[in-house]
Amino acid sequence: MIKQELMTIVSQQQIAKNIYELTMEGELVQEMDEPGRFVHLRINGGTAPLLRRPISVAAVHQHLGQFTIIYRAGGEGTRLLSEKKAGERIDVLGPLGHGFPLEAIESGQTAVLVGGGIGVPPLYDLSRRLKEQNVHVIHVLGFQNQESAFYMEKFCDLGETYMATEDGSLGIKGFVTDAIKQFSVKGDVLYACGPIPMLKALEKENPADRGFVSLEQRMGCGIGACFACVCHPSNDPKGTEYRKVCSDGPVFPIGEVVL
Amino acid sequence: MIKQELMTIVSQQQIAKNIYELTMEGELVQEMDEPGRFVHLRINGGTAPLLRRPISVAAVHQHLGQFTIIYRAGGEGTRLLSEKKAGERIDVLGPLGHGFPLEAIESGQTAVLVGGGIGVPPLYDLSRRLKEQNVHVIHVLGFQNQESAFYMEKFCDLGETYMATEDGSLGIKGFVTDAIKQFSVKGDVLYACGPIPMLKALEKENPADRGFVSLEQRMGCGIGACFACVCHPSNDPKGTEYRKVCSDGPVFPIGEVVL
Amino acid sequence: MNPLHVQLPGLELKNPVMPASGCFGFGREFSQLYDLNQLGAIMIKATTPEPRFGNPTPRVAETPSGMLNAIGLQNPGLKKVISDELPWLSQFDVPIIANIAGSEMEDYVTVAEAISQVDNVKALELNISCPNVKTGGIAFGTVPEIAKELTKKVKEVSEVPVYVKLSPNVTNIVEIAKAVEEGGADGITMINTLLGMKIDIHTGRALLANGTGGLSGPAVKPIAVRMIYEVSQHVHIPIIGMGGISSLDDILEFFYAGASAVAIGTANFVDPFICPKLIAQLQDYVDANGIDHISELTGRSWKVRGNRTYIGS
Amino acid sequence: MNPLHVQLPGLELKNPVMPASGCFGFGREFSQLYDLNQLGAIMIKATTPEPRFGNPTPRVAETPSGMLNAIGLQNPGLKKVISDELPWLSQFDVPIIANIAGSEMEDYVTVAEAISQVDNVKALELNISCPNVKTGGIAFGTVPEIAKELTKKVKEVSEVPVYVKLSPNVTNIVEIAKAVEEGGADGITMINTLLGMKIDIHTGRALLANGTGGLSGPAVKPIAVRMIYEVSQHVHIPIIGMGGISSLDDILEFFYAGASAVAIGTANFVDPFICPKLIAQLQDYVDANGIDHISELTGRSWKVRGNRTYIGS
Ligand SMILES: Cc1cc2nc3c(=O)[nH]c(=O)nc-3n(C[C@H](O)[C@H](O)[C@H](O)COP(=O)(O)OP(=O)(O)OC[C@H]3O[C@@H](n4cnc5c(N)ncnc54)[C@H](O)[C@@H]3O)c2cc1C
Ligand SMILES: Cc1cc2nc3c(=O)[nH]c(=O)nc-3n(C[C@H](O)[C@H](O)[C@H](O)COP(=O)(O)OP(=O)(O)OC[C@H]3O[C@@H](n4cnc5c(N)ncnc54)[C@H](O)[C@@H]3O)c2cc1C
Ligand SMILES: Cc1cc2nc3c(=O)[nH]c(=O)nc-3n(C[C@H](O)[C@H](O)[C@H](O)COP(=O)(O)O)c2cc1C
Ligand SMILES: Cc1cc2nc3c(=O)[nH]c(=O)nc-3n(C[C@H](O)[C@H](O)[C@H](O)COP(=O)(O)O)c2cc1C
Ligand code: FES
Ligand code: FES
Repeated sequence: MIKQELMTIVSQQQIAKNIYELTMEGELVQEMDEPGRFVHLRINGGTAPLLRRPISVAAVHQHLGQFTIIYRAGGEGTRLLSEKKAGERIDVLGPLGHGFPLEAIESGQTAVLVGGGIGVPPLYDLSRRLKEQNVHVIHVLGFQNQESAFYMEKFCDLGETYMATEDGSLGIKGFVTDAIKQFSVKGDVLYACGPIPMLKALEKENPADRGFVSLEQRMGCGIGACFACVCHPSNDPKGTEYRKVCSDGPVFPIGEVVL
Repeated sequence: MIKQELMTIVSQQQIAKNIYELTMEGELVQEMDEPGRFVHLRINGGTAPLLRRPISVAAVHQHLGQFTIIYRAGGEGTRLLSEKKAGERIDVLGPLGHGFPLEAIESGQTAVLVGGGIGVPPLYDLSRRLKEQNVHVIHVLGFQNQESAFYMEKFCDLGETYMATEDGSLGIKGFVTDAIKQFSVKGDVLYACGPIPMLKALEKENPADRGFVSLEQRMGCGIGACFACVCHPSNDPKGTEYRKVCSDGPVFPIGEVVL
Repeated sequence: MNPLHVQLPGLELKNPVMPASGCFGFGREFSQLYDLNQLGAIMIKATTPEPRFGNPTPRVAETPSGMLNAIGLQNPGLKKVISDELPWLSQFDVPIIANIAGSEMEDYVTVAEAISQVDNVKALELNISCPNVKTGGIAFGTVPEIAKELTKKVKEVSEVPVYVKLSPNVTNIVEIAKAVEEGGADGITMINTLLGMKIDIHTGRALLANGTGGLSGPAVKPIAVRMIYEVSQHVHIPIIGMGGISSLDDILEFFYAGASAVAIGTANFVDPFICPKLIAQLQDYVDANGIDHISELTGRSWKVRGNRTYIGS
Repeated sequence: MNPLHVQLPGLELKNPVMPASGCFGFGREFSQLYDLNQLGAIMIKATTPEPRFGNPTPRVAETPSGMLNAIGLQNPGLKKVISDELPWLSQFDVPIIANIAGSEMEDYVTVAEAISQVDNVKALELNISCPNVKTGGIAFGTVPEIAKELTKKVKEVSEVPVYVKLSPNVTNIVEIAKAVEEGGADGITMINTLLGMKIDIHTGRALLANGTGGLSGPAVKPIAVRMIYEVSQHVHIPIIGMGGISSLDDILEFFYAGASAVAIGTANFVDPFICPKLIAQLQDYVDANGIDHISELTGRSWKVRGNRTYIGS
């Protein structure tokens, strides 16, 4: 169920260039079932910044009643968020949307998790859950450069991990699709999150038979009421049918929506 | 000289109902000469609340490079201000305006300081400075009730202090003018700060030959450029002459401006 | 009678607070969060004769204390609204105000005629002011004669009272208000969004795919208050006020300006529980202050004190 | 040439950033804070033929990300501005743009004729849009024919180029802009404030003594950007843009929308050093990004990429 809660910050730290890891505590964590869902954060109580910010759940710690997000401090809202300290409270709405289906893969099979930049965080939660299900996980992660990369060790601990950076400062020089080709990455199910060009490239260069992609879109409500975040389904690319990224997504089976 | 500085909060504490005492540190303190001047505070760096808040200097601690303000947390800006903690920084513009003239009274003479509510704070600084000049000070302070009264001991330490509250919970029941009458308060110079009705009553019931009043007015710039805070001078009450509360005031000789 | 119970043409409102059109869909999503029976009414998303996808994305952008939207009247079309959405909403004991839109006058007439026959639709809200549709839309709300004519035509076919939603993007809103009153409008809702724009600093291009969009949220509140203040002194029909409301104080401000009820738009995105929260706060407020009826507050800013008769009553 | 050096009719600007009229008085107060020689120009407080006290106080109120003002054109009058203020300002090597206002067309003509003869006055800015004066003022800026006629009359007597300051409180700002262009305006400044209102919750009455006031500050920025975007595509004269600017990004946004220079109003109250700060940031920006000339940015949001000719050039 979707809940709204003033959650308490347990810790916040910078883990890469402009990248922050923030852990919060509260009852809302109990609702966090599927990896790949997101929370909608109200940064402060005033009128500016006005809108909530959608951020993926990066890790759930059910036994502690805590969860972690990883985000890039870029604009006004995330910059203010990065200044919050342990003990302060944040208005969290969530969990929202539909995540990565765990049941789409069976134990013993291989999942390929491909992430780019701030698309990487939800894959961490996903990878942990898949591991619990005895799924074999391969990670292919892309970043701008070494400075902006994060959670590399954590991913390595969970499974094979290939990296690509635009400047070659970490892993191979190039994009995640280059890494997939170069290391002949293959699996049963693809799970991907990252910028649209990356997802488009993956639609072509799909290292698995089936797959799921997580989309980003500017949002108003985050719950499906305002029609801000719609996209066209592939079977009606110019028509009046639609999917809402916030409530039908953010995760869609590859091929379901027009990227 | 007027300066703008990011000053560091040294301490903040609640000292009465909705009343806070905040001490800040920085170089700007060196400019704080005359009591009764004010600072213009930017509460946060965003766009809401947008305008600065004018607050009187309540005490200057030159040797420490610190100064203190006392304010009521009422609206959005002062409420946010009251949540700030030691170590945080505030954008201060000041000192602004013209304060209470110390040279208007001679050592050995008697000053009557009359304050109401949040008009009381600047009188504390004034009283200390007058004491230093060997002026005899009498305080007449009015509050709504005991809960909202503050700095009573500090004023008592400096000189005779009479109190009035609307409900009689502290001092006499009534207004400062009632206390002045009841205790036959008299002196050479009156210095007053408080709500307009109080100042008007004092114009009639002046316990001294001469006097000075500090006015409040909604402000834009605080430095004399926007014409938000004007008032009519008494010698041209309906004409085009004017005084600016922010830069000509906030302190005016009694009778100079129309209250 | 509960001091919050408000009667307006066609509408028996438990309380004068309702979600604004386009910010609440058809209620399904919010029904997962709280019981919609608490609401005074529901203004549903604009309905057009045909289904519409609306504008390309991005469709929203944030601005200082406000937001821009260019949804472009996306909706499932008249047929589906009547067959799916309104029946679903009939489970709630809440009057529905159907927001209707179109490109041509005929569109409005078509939708009005059909939708006003649905049981739980207690009033229509003519959206003659949406800045995000290229044809028709905008002009209807800016030319008094056209606004009047449209109101008349819709009134002819509607089974329920008709409220006209005014655009703030005009030189003289009183003129438009009077025109729709003359056209037979039973009430006015105001304001719709102000036409605005944001440019993406990184690309140098408009951030919204549509270029411009409608500005809403706290930023526009002073404009909404001013317009309601002006219009309420010049018409005899009630006003449902909106534009930036996000607190109890804001609701009071809109009543004082001249509104008889209020709608809440953008604030639903900031706090999805805002409507029931403010309804509870308003109830506490009237109880604590011994207010006999909320309508006492309407127009207080311009009513002569001690003289409660005024042109709008 | 320094990429920030901008030439506009009558104006040689060291840089395209200047304080907006009414937010800087006649410069005296700010001169205590920094060297005014840094400014691109100074738009002085509106001058009327006779001295004015303006409206009763309170004259300002805060709103979400904005403020309302109802100063009411307080100024010392034409004589004193010419005898005291302008000579004082002549110590700075900064062009003065004289904002002029009045109740009747004749007032504008009187002020224009006299003030345009003063040496350091390099341009006039016709304030046909102040919402805070009861007579004249508002209508001049909302009726194209009147705006055009006023422009013409002032042009006839002015010794320097004439910029007309547009009101955003209109249905169709392009129409007004074209009208003043036809009337001979050398440039446009926009936007003035939006008519707004705030009600004091404690009294139920307008917070400003004047009732309504002009809304400015970041809240109005999306409206200003939209209007400049529209107008700049339809006139051939340059625009000095304003309305909520408080950062370098804002300045870029206004250029992309179609401005050739910008003015800063309300932000001077929030940060009195904002003008020199933003000028320095803008210089760093053009230097760091190898921008040959700031004018390259003008209208980028609507210019066809790779095709730099556009109607406004
Ligand atoms: C489902 C979903 C999950 C996301 N998960 C993460 C995550 O785990 N980590 C992370 O760093 N980022 C994530 N993002 C992107 C994140 O929402 C934006 O970076 C953030 O909203 C930008 O806010 P700001 O204050 O920095 O920027 P501003 O420019 O101040 O934002 C202004 C407005 O634009 C919106 N906006 C700006 N950029 C984006 C964007 N890329 N996507 C959606 N809205 C945007 C903001 O939400 C806000 O409404 C996710 C986005 C979505 C839709
Ligand atoms: C010269 C001067 C000295 C002052 N000294 C003190 C002091 O020492 N202690 C203290 O508690 N208060 C003082 N005040 C009053 C103080 O400025 C206001 O209480 C404060 O600005 C209210 O801000 P807010 O955020 O609580 O209210 P909001 O309602 O959020 O304020 C909205 C706007 O109105 C203005 N405003 C509201 N009330 C007042 C007011 N009474 N006077 C002027 N502007 C107002 C605010 O500055 C702001 O611009 C002084 C005022 C002036 C003019
Ligand atoms: C995302 C969004 C969609 C909207 N859609 C509609 C609509 O379909 N019909 C309509 O009349 N108004 C629509 N509006 C305008 C609102 O109903 C309301 O008039 C306006 O937003 C001002 O109120 P607010 O500031 O509380 O949001 C929409 C507003 C937003 C923000
Ligand atoms: C206090 C105040 C006084 C103003 N006085 C004038 C004026 O005298 N003449 C004028 O043309 N505009 C006047 N304006 C409008 C500004 O010049 C500017 O157009 C408007 O405020 C929008 O810019 P901003 O958002 O940067 O303030 C005034 C604005 C403010 C806030
Ligand atoms: S963000 Fe409102 S429908 Fe998706
Ligand atoms: S506040 Fe601007 S002149 Fe006084």
